[in-house]
Amino acid sequence: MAGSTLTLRLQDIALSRGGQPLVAGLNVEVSGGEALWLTGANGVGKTTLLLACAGLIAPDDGKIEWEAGGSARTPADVAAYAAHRGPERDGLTLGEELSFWQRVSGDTAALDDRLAGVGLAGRENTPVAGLSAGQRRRLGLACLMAAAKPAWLMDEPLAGLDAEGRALVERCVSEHIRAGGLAVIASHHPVALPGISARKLVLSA
Amino acid sequence: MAGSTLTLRLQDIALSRGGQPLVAGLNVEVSGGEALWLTGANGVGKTTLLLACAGLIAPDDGKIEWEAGGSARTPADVAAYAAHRGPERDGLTLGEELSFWQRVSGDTAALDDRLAGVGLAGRENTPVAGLSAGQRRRLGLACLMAAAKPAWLMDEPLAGLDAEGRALVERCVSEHIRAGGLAVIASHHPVALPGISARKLVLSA
Amino acid sequence: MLTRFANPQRFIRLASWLAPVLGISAGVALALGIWQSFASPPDAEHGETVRIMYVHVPAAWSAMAAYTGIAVASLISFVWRHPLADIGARSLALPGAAMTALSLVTGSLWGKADWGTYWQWDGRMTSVLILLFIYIGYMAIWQVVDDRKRAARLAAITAMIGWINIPIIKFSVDWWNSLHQDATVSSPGAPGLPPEFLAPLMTMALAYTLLLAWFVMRGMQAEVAAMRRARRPAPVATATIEAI
Amino acid sequence: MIGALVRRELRLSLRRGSSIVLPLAFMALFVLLCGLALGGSRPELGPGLLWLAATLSILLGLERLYQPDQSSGALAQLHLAGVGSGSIAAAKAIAFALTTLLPLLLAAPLLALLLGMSGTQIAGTVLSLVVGGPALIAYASVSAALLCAQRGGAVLSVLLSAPLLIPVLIFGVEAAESYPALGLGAVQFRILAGLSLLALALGGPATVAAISANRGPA
Amino acid sequence: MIGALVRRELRLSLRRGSSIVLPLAFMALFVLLCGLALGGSRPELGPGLLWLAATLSILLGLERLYQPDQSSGALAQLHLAGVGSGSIAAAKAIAFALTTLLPLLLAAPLLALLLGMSGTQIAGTVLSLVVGGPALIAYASVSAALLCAQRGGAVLSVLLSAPLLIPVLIFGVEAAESYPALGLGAVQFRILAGLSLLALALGGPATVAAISANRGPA
Ligand code: HEM
Ligand SMILES: Nc1ncnc2c1ncn2[C@@H]1O[C@H](COP(=O)(O)OP(=O)(O)OP(=O)(O)O)[C@@H](O)[C@H]1O
Ligand SMILES: Nc1ncnc2c1ncn2[C@@H]1O[C@H](COP(=O)(O)OP(=O)(O)OP(=O)(O)O)[C@@H](O)[C@H]1O
Ligand SMILES: [Mg+2]
Ligand SMILES: [Mg+2]
Repeated sequence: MAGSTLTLRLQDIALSRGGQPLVAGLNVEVSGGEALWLTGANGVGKTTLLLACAGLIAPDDGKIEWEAGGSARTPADVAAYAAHRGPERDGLTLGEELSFWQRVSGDTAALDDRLAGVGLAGRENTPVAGLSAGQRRRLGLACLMAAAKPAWLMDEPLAGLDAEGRALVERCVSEHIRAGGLAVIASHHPVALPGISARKLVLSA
Repeated sequence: MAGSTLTLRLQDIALSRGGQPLVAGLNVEVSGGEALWLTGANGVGKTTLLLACAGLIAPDDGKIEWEAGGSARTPADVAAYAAHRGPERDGLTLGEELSFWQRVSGDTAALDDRLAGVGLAGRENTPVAGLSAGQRRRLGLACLMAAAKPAWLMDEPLAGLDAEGRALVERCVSEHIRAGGLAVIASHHPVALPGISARKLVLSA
Repeated sequence: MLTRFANPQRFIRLASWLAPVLGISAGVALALGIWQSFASPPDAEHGETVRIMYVHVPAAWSAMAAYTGIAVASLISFVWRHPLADIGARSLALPGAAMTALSLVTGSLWGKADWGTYWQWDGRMTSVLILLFIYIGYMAIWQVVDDRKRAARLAAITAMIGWINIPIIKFSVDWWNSLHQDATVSSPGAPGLPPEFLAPLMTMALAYTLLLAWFVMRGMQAEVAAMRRARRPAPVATATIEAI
Repeated sequence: MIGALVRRELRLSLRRGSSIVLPLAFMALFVLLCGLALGGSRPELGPGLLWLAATLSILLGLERLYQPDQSSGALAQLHLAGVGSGSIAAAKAIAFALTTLLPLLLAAPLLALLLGMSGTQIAGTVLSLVVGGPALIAYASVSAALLCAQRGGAVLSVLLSAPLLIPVLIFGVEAAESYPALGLGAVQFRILAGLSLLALALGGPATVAAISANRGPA
Repeated sequence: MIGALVRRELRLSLRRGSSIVLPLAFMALFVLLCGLALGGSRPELGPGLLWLAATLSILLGLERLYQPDQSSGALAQLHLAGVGSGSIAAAKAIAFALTTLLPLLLAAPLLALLLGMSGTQIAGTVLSLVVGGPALIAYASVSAALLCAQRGGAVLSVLLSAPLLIPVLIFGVEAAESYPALGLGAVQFRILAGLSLLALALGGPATVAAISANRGPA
């Protein structure tokens, strides 16, 4: 985890999707050790904003800058993105899928530990297609942690999880932020992060 | 909506999925005018139970009976199922998709009314693939209402919806039940149904 | 925003007088060329059907030239992301494809007259047919990809790799022993044509070139106008930040 | 009801190919590739190539016939909405025929041009495809429906349908080849028609049963 | 890194076909169908048929090459994980070659049997496929990558790749046919090798650029 100098700066951002403008003139700055809770009505553009922060879609206008250790970075350097639905492919087993993403991110933790960390211990031979909705979200969380990036972009991390799973997410995010990371979390439900400095960004139509 | 004699009776149900046993010896009865809130840890078998009630998977053991107007019915006669993810196909537009399901269920309401009823007014030309997560759930709700069945089987109806959307779901379910329907709702969050008689079924491993 | 549109603004001023000039001179050259083609004598080998040449050969040339233009504009658009370059490339596509089709049709008519068959699996004919497919594919990408920026990049990549077909067309007559006429006009060491055939050919070639340029000007004008007309509707959402 | 289902199927397959032109272009391309790979004018290969194209485009479509509706849950929802498996099977078969065999028949003149086939040869091939088409579609439907709930089912359903399709292919080509000399009355045509009837009689109920067995989640 | 990517691709495509046997069986089936549709011993059609099979199986695989990873978001995640588009392109191309061309080469002896081809004819065809294969794969990669983010992109990418593949097909068949008389030194083989090098030089960077343009959501 990089030092506390990590910063995400959105300057005068205008976003659109499918030719339809969503947000304009958005300014916000988030630094390491902080969380930004993104909320707003369905279809207002939360997911789109996360995608823009991850560098996966280009804003129509304005600049999105990542900075770490005093120098500019690309999103791929610092950010990991946990999408609403993960990148898993149905043909693989849970173990194959997760260890592939571990391998790709250079994660050295043992597969079993990663699985146990999200409450999926002993399931490495379950095909991904046979995971319940909440189990899939847990796999997504495991991939996010395996990526070992200082910035977490999370889309609806609590959806579909049981109470224990929600507590798990909140604990992981808190730890991550306490270790100097930052998190931008799009969620319709508040993510309880006791003792963490957090702000709420409301997009409203 | 059929009369108040609608009943769903689960007798000594045993369920398994992918060869793995999940629930056994489950007995419960739900009648028209009542809601059953199904909850439990991720992967415990809530979705599986809903599928069994809809007649889409067979229980290993026990009987699932639907009864309406004093005679036995098949699930297809009385039940509509709103899955975690709807049956929509990405190539179609929202209007094409919804009016197909209206046509199939013999629903005579105007397409625009159905769309407006779930907060998607004016979006009939959006391709289904271009809906946000919450908008997809709203489409699912619209299909459920179009089916005009007395029993609603709902899988995580609140996930991904904004506050207004959750209120909408709760209002729709309340109205449905007040009109004599029944609902079985698998959800990690309580569904607030003021003035409705509801029970909670907790599955635990 | 302003700097991005400064250039198109200058272009619009240029186009407003250049387009009519090109259009009128294309018309004049075309009329002259057609008159010359009918005034020229029949050929010893091909007879009266030699007049097809005045349509066929310049059409083939300008089809290849238009594609090369697309490829160059695409390179500019790809490397410097210049918005005018991809508009230019895009507006060359339709006239280019039309020229390709024209050379295919006239060529196969000529083939029927001269060789007794409309179609032959000959290197040149096949490669020009392939060129037509490439044009269609290029236009289809613009049609299908909704996101404009992405469409520009994908179309540019397509145009650039498709360009390898141009030398194949050009040299196909040398590489394959085919029925098609070897280069007579268009290569330095070639025998050349007598002036009474060369004159109408060259006038027609000029006319086609002007015609292409006119089409491109008109196409670019229309595109730029459409882009300015499509004023962005006001964004729907505003953001507020609160502490929690 | 079947009308609405067919319309949906057609819409979906046109969207996949962006427009009605593209499936046609695809078929034309196949024919063009055959012409190129097998070299110039060979009218005698025409019937075989068209039947091959028909069989292949049917095999290739297998995966998309039932699997997407199975995995999205649409089959289950149709069942709950009271739409019978028979209607689904009929609608899918009609739409499948329209999107696989029809482009082929429309592209046939191009083949004629490329391979130098005569008018009667083309007519014979087209007629044999019309007579034998139902058999192809019926067998394809069964094997697609049987394995639609299986993740790796597509390849397997191809293998499953092959032994059923091969006799149709063989008699189809023979019928097409006999047409210029013997016309529609040829015994090959009668055999082909018999095969089609048999396939419908066997394949129809089997498809319906397979859909009913597979509508639940995997 | 490329190793891990290739392993994942191979796993996914084997799962689709349940085992390694099925792609092979599929190819054998194609060859068998060709043999049946075009009638008995015709050794002279062999090279054309095998090249046709190669081109077709590549065209059919186009849809599965990049589209699933694009739409599941795996391409985006690979980018964020720091995996370059070049590695992705290389890994996909290698796995694609192994799953499309290799089964074909293994099924070639069957063709020999069916069509009465001689040993040298088969050898020529196999060698020409080995020499020309990279060109097929390179062009297929570009066109698959170009339209992977488009919903109806598959059919269009087939049309896009066709003009690029056709010259390879033509020269491939010529090279295969010239082999029994002229061996590997034939000018056709040299042209084919040239086409392959050219295709790699053009197609590689173009694929990389297309992946980069398409990794975001549609
Ligand atoms: C569909 C069939 C045909 C196609 C696609 C076609 C295509 C072309 C192309 C692309 C060129 C320009 C070549 C260059 O500048 O290097 C050309 C030139 C020419 N074509 Fe055709 N052609 C076809 C049929 C014919 C036929 C049947 C004839 C006459 C018998 C013919 C006669 C010529 C002549 C005389 C030239 C000028 C050659 C030169 O000076 O370079 N073409 N054709
Ligand atoms: N792929 C797409 N193509 C076209 N439009 C899209 C696409 N994805 C989303 N949109 C549109 O963009 C808008 C914003 O979508 P986005 O997914 O960012 O919303 P969101 O705020 O995340 O909503 P939700 O709370 O439902 O997740 C929506 O109105 C949606 O219709
Ligand atoms: N298609 C399948 N094949 C095999 N096993 C499956 C399949 N779907 C689910 N399972 C397994 O069955 C169990 C129950 O799944 P189910 O979806 O019913 O859980 P759930 O209670 O709905 O969980 P969640 O709260 O995560 O939605 C899980 O352990 C899961 O791994
Ligand atoms: Mg969202
Ligand atoms: Mg569930």
